[in-house]
Amino acid sequence: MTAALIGLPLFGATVLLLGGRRTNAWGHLFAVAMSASAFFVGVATFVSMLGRSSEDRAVHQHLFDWIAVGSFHVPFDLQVDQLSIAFVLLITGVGTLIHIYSIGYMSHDENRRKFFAYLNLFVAAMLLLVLANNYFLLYVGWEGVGLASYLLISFWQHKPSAAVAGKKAFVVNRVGDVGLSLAVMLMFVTFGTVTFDGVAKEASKGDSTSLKLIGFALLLAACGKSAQFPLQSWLLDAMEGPTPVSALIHAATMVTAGVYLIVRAHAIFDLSETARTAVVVIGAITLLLGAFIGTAKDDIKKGLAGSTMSQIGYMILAAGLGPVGYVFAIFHLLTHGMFKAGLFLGAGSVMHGVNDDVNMRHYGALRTAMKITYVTFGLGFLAIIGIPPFAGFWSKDEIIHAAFGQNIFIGLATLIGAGVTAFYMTRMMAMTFFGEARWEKGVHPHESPLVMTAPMMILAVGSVFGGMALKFLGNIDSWLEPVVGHANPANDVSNTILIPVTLAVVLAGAGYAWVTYGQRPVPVVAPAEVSLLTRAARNDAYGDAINEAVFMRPGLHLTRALVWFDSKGIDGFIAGLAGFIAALSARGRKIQNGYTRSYALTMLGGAALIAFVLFLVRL
Amino acid sequence: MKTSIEYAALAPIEILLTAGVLSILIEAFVPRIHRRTLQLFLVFGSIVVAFGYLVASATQILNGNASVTGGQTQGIRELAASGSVAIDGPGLFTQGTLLIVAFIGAMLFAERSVDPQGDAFAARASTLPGSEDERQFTAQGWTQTEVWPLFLFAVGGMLLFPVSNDLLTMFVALEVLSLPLYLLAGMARRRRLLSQEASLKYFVLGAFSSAFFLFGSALIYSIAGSVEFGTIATALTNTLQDPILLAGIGLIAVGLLFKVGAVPFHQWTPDVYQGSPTPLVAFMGAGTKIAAFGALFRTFYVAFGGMRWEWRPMMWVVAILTMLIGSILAVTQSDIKRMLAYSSVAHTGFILIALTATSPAGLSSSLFYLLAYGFTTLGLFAVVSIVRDSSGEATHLSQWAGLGKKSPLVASTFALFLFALAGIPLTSGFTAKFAVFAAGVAGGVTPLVIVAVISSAIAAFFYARVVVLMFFTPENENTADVVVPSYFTKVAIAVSATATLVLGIAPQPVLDAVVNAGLFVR
Amino acid sequence: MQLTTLMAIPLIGAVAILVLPKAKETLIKQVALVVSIITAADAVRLLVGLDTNNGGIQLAEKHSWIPSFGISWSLGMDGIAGLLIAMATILVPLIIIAGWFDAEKSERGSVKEFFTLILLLEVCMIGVFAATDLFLFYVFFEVMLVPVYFLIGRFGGAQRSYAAMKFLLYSLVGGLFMLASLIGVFIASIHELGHGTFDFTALTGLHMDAGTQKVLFLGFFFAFAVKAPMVPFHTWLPDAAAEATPGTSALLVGVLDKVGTFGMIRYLLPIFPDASHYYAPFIIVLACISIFYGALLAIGQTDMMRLVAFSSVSHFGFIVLGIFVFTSQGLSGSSFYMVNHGFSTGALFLVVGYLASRRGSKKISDFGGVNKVAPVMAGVFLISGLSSLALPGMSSFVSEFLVLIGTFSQNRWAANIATVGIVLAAFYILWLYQRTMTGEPSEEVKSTVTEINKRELVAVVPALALIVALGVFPQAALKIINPAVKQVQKYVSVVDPAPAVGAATQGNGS
Amino acid sequence: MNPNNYLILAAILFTIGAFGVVIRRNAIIVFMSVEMMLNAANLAFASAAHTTGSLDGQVIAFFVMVVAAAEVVVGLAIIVTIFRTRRSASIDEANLLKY
Repeated sequence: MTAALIGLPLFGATVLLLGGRRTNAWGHLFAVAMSASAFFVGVATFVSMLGRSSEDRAVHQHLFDWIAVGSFHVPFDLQVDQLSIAFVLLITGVGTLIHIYSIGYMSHDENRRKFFAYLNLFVAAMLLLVLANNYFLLYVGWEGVGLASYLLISFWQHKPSAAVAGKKAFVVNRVGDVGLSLAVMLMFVTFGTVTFDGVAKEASKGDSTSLKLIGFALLLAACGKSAQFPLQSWLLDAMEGPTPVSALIHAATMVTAGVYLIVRAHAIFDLSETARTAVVVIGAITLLLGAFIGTAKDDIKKGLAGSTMSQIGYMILAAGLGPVGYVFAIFHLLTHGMFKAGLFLGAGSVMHGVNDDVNMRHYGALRTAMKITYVTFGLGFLAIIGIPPFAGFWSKDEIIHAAFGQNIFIGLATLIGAGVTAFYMTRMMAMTFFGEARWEKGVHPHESPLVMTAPMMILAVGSVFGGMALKFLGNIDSWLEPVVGHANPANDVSNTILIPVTLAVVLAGAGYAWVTYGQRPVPVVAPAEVSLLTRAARNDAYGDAINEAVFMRPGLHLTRALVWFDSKGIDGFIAGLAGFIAALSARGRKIQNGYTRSYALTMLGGAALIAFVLFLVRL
Repeated sequence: MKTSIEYAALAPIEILLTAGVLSILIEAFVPRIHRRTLQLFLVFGSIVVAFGYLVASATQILNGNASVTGGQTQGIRELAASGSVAIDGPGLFTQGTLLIVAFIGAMLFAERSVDPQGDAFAARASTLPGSEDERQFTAQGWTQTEVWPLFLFAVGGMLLFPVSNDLLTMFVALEVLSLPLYLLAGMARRRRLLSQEASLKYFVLGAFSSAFFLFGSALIYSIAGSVEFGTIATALTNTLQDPILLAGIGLIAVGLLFKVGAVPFHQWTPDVYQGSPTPLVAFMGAGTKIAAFGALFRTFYVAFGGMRWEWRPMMWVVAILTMLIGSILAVTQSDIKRMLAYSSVAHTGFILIALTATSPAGLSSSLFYLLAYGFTTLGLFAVVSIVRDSSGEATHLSQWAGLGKKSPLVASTFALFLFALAGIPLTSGFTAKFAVFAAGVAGGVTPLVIVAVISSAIAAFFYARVVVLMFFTPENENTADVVVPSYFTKVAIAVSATATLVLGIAPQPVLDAVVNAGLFVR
Repeated sequence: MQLTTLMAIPLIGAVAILVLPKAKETLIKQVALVVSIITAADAVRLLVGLDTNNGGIQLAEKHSWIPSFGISWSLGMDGIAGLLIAMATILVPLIIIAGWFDAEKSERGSVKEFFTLILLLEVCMIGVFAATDLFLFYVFFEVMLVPVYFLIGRFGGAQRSYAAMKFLLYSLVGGLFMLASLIGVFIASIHELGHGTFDFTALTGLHMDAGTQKVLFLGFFFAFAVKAPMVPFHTWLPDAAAEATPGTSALLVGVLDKVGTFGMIRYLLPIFPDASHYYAPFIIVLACISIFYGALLAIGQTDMMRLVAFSSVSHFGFIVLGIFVFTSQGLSGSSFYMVNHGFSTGALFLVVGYLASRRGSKKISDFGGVNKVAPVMAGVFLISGLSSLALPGMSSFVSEFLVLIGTFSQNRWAANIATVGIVLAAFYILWLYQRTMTGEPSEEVKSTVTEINKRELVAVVPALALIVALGVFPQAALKIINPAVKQVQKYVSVVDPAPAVGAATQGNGS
Repeated sequence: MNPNNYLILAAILFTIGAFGVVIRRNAIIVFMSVEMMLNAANLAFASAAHTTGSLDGQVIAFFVMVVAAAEVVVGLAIIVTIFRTRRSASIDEANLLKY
């Protein structure tokens, strides 16, 4: 059952990749079928879980012993518990929708089959990530999604920018993976096991240092995968990939893996105050940074990417709040999965309509041209900025609330974040759908085909009702309780005050954006003379510049130096040695000067030498 | 002591020397046309008979009075000719090796189809190089059969050298083996100026060194009152500290080290190897070294064995110098014969390790080494003698470029011999090296072994370089040709190659033999 | 006699080819291929037959060879040797298929010669891993050089003589110092047992004093470090690998270099336990340096072959690291690593070779956009690359992580440093891919680089398939390795450190 | 008188001979110097025979003379050939073989 979840999409990927051109004709449909059937399996599992009492809802499946060396035992075991199933549904559900969407979006690409193979591969890897029952197996899914993301970002390999972006994503993720490896090693040497349950059971016995270190290592891993500060730079470049990819991987699912990891490892974080604080700080920084970047982007996808960063910042922050936050982190993760995917698909649909132009300054007044897109995007917009009763409101508000409960500054950070989010989303909305048309000539915006709009509509529904559904029908906090422990919101700031305040901030941000971009005409070319802040925001807050200056350039210099050293230093030394002997030889030959008498003299000298040594010994 | 001459025990030597006398008579009385055939019969016959006699007596005496002491068969112990000749295991083994070398050497001497003008020796040594009558003699296809008596006497001397048990006999043997070689060195058919120069240098320096040897013997005699090794050994034990004695040892060492070509008494080697006729170099390079080392070991183990602590340091110095200088100077050589000469110096150094170890293992390992080295040397120079261009042997390395393409078989055989010299496993050279090094470490001269390792590393370079030339470098216009020799050379090469491989792959029987050969008789 | 038979098969094949007429090239190739396949099959049969509860030497056979030096023709294998032999023998047919036309290209060597040398090399490869007599090991260790020397020098590229010479001299020098130590061991055995011996089991029983061990250890280690190759004794490898034919490079790096690391596990640790412990810290440092140095130089290369070679330097750093932390994870990881690295680097060399032979250049800058003209080629290249950067799901990941975790439990700092190496690995591989495969293809690339053909595919796919299979079911290999590793741990008398808290109960710690 | 003086004299002669070989260019004289060294040895033998009271030394002297004679034959043969070829008895002119 559980294995089938992973097996189906994996099978799909294998068939499409090995099948080659033969599968071109039906490949995409096959992939959709695989993903969809995975979704249905997920649903079935979910239903069967509902049928059981909350204690024994979790299902474990032992496949085989993966690695067993000395005391290092890693079973190839899967586990479906309340947390995993949430992800399973999100991944397969949104995943399937995006598969369908891609049929339309990629219809003209000659490599469409490959694209769907990669999508399936991604779904499989992501499912393995959330279904593994130990950290080491999780690692496999963890890098698996990294690979899929690499392949999909650089899907249009003929574009150098895409190729570079893919590589960058993988390498930066590898930096995060270092964290995960270290975490696994630390767990092994501290607890002697790397299974979730095992670690959770032993955690209490662990000394604070190890716990702290494990926490930090996990956080590093999360930063890499979830594009958190300081490893955020890759996400914006990742937008080079086809838009469905951005929607699925870089908005809905993969980038949230970091949140999953931290929640999964709650046993560690529960016990380490320091680690939690670190998580909160990182989350806070990123949510502001991302939002900040979002404000100045003219590239619609990059704008959304910035927003993704900041939204995940919220989740991370929530996860850092400890037991009170875990639930809300996941809650926001799920809602965000829906509306952000919707927004990205909308953006994709827009680009589809304007010949893949991503510059919002060339948009405007599209609401007439593409109504469905406008509506669905708009609903997503309302959801993300957190207007009640849309999805975002429920989850984000909870986080802000919990944040205030933790610490006033964190609370303020989340609050400001909400405001900025409202600002840049409104800006995006305004620049894209309102104002006068600023279309390039030869561009005739048109609505996308149904195969693309249908998923958008479904996701729009999600962005409207998702929040309420999860909160009231699914009553998510009690659902997750067996996994993440009980949340007891001991809170001095009551929601009754907080909600209005938040709303006010949000509206203020939105209003300001509307005034600036909705009312006044938007220049077609981005104004050059802008405030330092705007410039910083446009340059992703100089994240790349810093990487460039701190890692790349010194690294390349070091490399060059070493290459020189290798040939001149090491090899040179050896060559020098050989040369020295050759020189000795060349000199020594001269002693052999051909004169018999000098040979005789040498012999005399030799005799003297011998005599000398003999007498020397005697003394 | 009763004066007696055990003719039986001395038979091999006697056979060879008698053969030498006979072959002079042949030169004197047999018409030219028949000489060669007769000489060849005489030479090969005498060698074979001598060898058979040697083997027979060796086994017979072994079975007879092989006294087992200390788990090791002491081998044969007999003093012949009133104690001036020692017939013992090592001696017999050396003689056997020498006879094999002589046999193969003789085959190379007899080769006359590689050089269109005849064999490797001048039609008339007495004629002036480039003179009219030289041209005539050559044109008439005359060849010198005088080489055979000289050859036989040289062999006789070699046989006597390692078994001579007193300094006088040793001196005489030394001269008997050297004088013919001095002459033969000057008899090359081509490049006669070089040949004569080689002969002159070899002679002058040889005589010089033997004078050292003789004066050394005189000094020893003045102390010990006898030149007989046994007596010397006993006499010396009470007069260890006498300076005259040390001087004597030193001078004798000079004489013998010259013959084995140890630094700093090696300088004749490159010139003589390069100038002399190649068959002679093959025979002399192998034979002299074997005989001289036999003598060297006997002198220093038997006569001066009691004072090893006096002379070992001296040998340390010589060994180190020999190994390093030999291999270093070889690196930049451009003439193949000269390069091999330097490498022979380096190998002398390796065997000196065994000498310095002064142990039974040292002795036996050196015996094995000499046998292996003998075969390899013969093979190497046999191949050199068939790689020729219009002007004779092509000894310049550049002419060996691309030889592997022209004649894969010959080139690979040569490569095999080179690998043996370099000490690649599964060749005789490696087994020999291993035996000697092991003896060295066991004998407490590990530093020497380290030096040996380093110099082998250096040596590997110039052996490999020849392989590179032959196999990896494309052939050019002045690449030499490989002439097809008669069966003499073919068999010689084949035998040497086989021996090189067998001694590398299945050396056990020979190793047993050298161990069973036991120690020197005192 | 089973192992002797195994060695006899390729030997007979070589002789058969020798007697075949030079002109019958196809026949020669077919013979070589068939023989190598039979060998591989037999090797796998033996491997499967191994008793996985027994960590000692199995299939042992012993025939006296040179009694005076206590040398015997004794063969046998434990799990590690068995896997390596299987790996080597499986690689050979792939090499033969891949290099089907390499011999014709050389104006010097003939097809006949090429395949004879390959088969002779295979004999030596089996022998060097199967030998249980130190001297026999040394013999194969040295004799191996000769065929490789000719393979590089006769069939290599422009700089072949230089590369061949460099390779030979480096290895010979290493071997000579090993010879010195070898003799030392021999003498030591004489002193202790009264009679000299080279028998592995007997030697492990010696009680050499620490001083002697330390000295003798160095000779062996030097030889192995040159072979392995560890910084700073590595400079011969890039040249050799770059000049040799792809097949030769694959064998050279994939199998021959393993002799060094195999020697460390099989001989250094068991025979010189004290010295191993004494030198371990230095060697660990050296290994970490190798990891970084190799990776950084790989990044700096402009020639694909050299890049792969330097990546191997980095990989060997990991292997050595795992060996000298003495933990079961480290040792098993390293042993497993040797096998995986053989396949992955082998595949990588072959694919790079395909590209180079098409484009007529190994320069990275001469490529680009290959993915567009030859997608399958690019795909195979990527998979090989991913296996080289130890992507989870590939066997190389398992081994690399085992090495890391084994190191971590013994020496945290080394592990931390080494872990960073995996980032660099990702960088140099993906950067190589980016520069060669992505972008718009240049005219030259369009005209020269054709899609990978069936034969070439057949040559690499099995290796990659094995990598994936072993990545999912590593236990298949590990359960063969583990007992052997336990044995090694016994020799160095090391027990895995227990976890800080609880859970030590599960699993069999030491 | 002290028999050691003979030894000393012999040593002196030997040294003169040795240096003769090194210093003189003319092959004949070089050769005579060698003979001188041999005779120095003979003197040593003879005197030693006297001191040790065994006749061996004197017998040896005779042996040495014979050997020396043989050496003369060979030596002169070689030197004469060289002389005829090069029209000079200078030993230094024969240095084609070197390095």
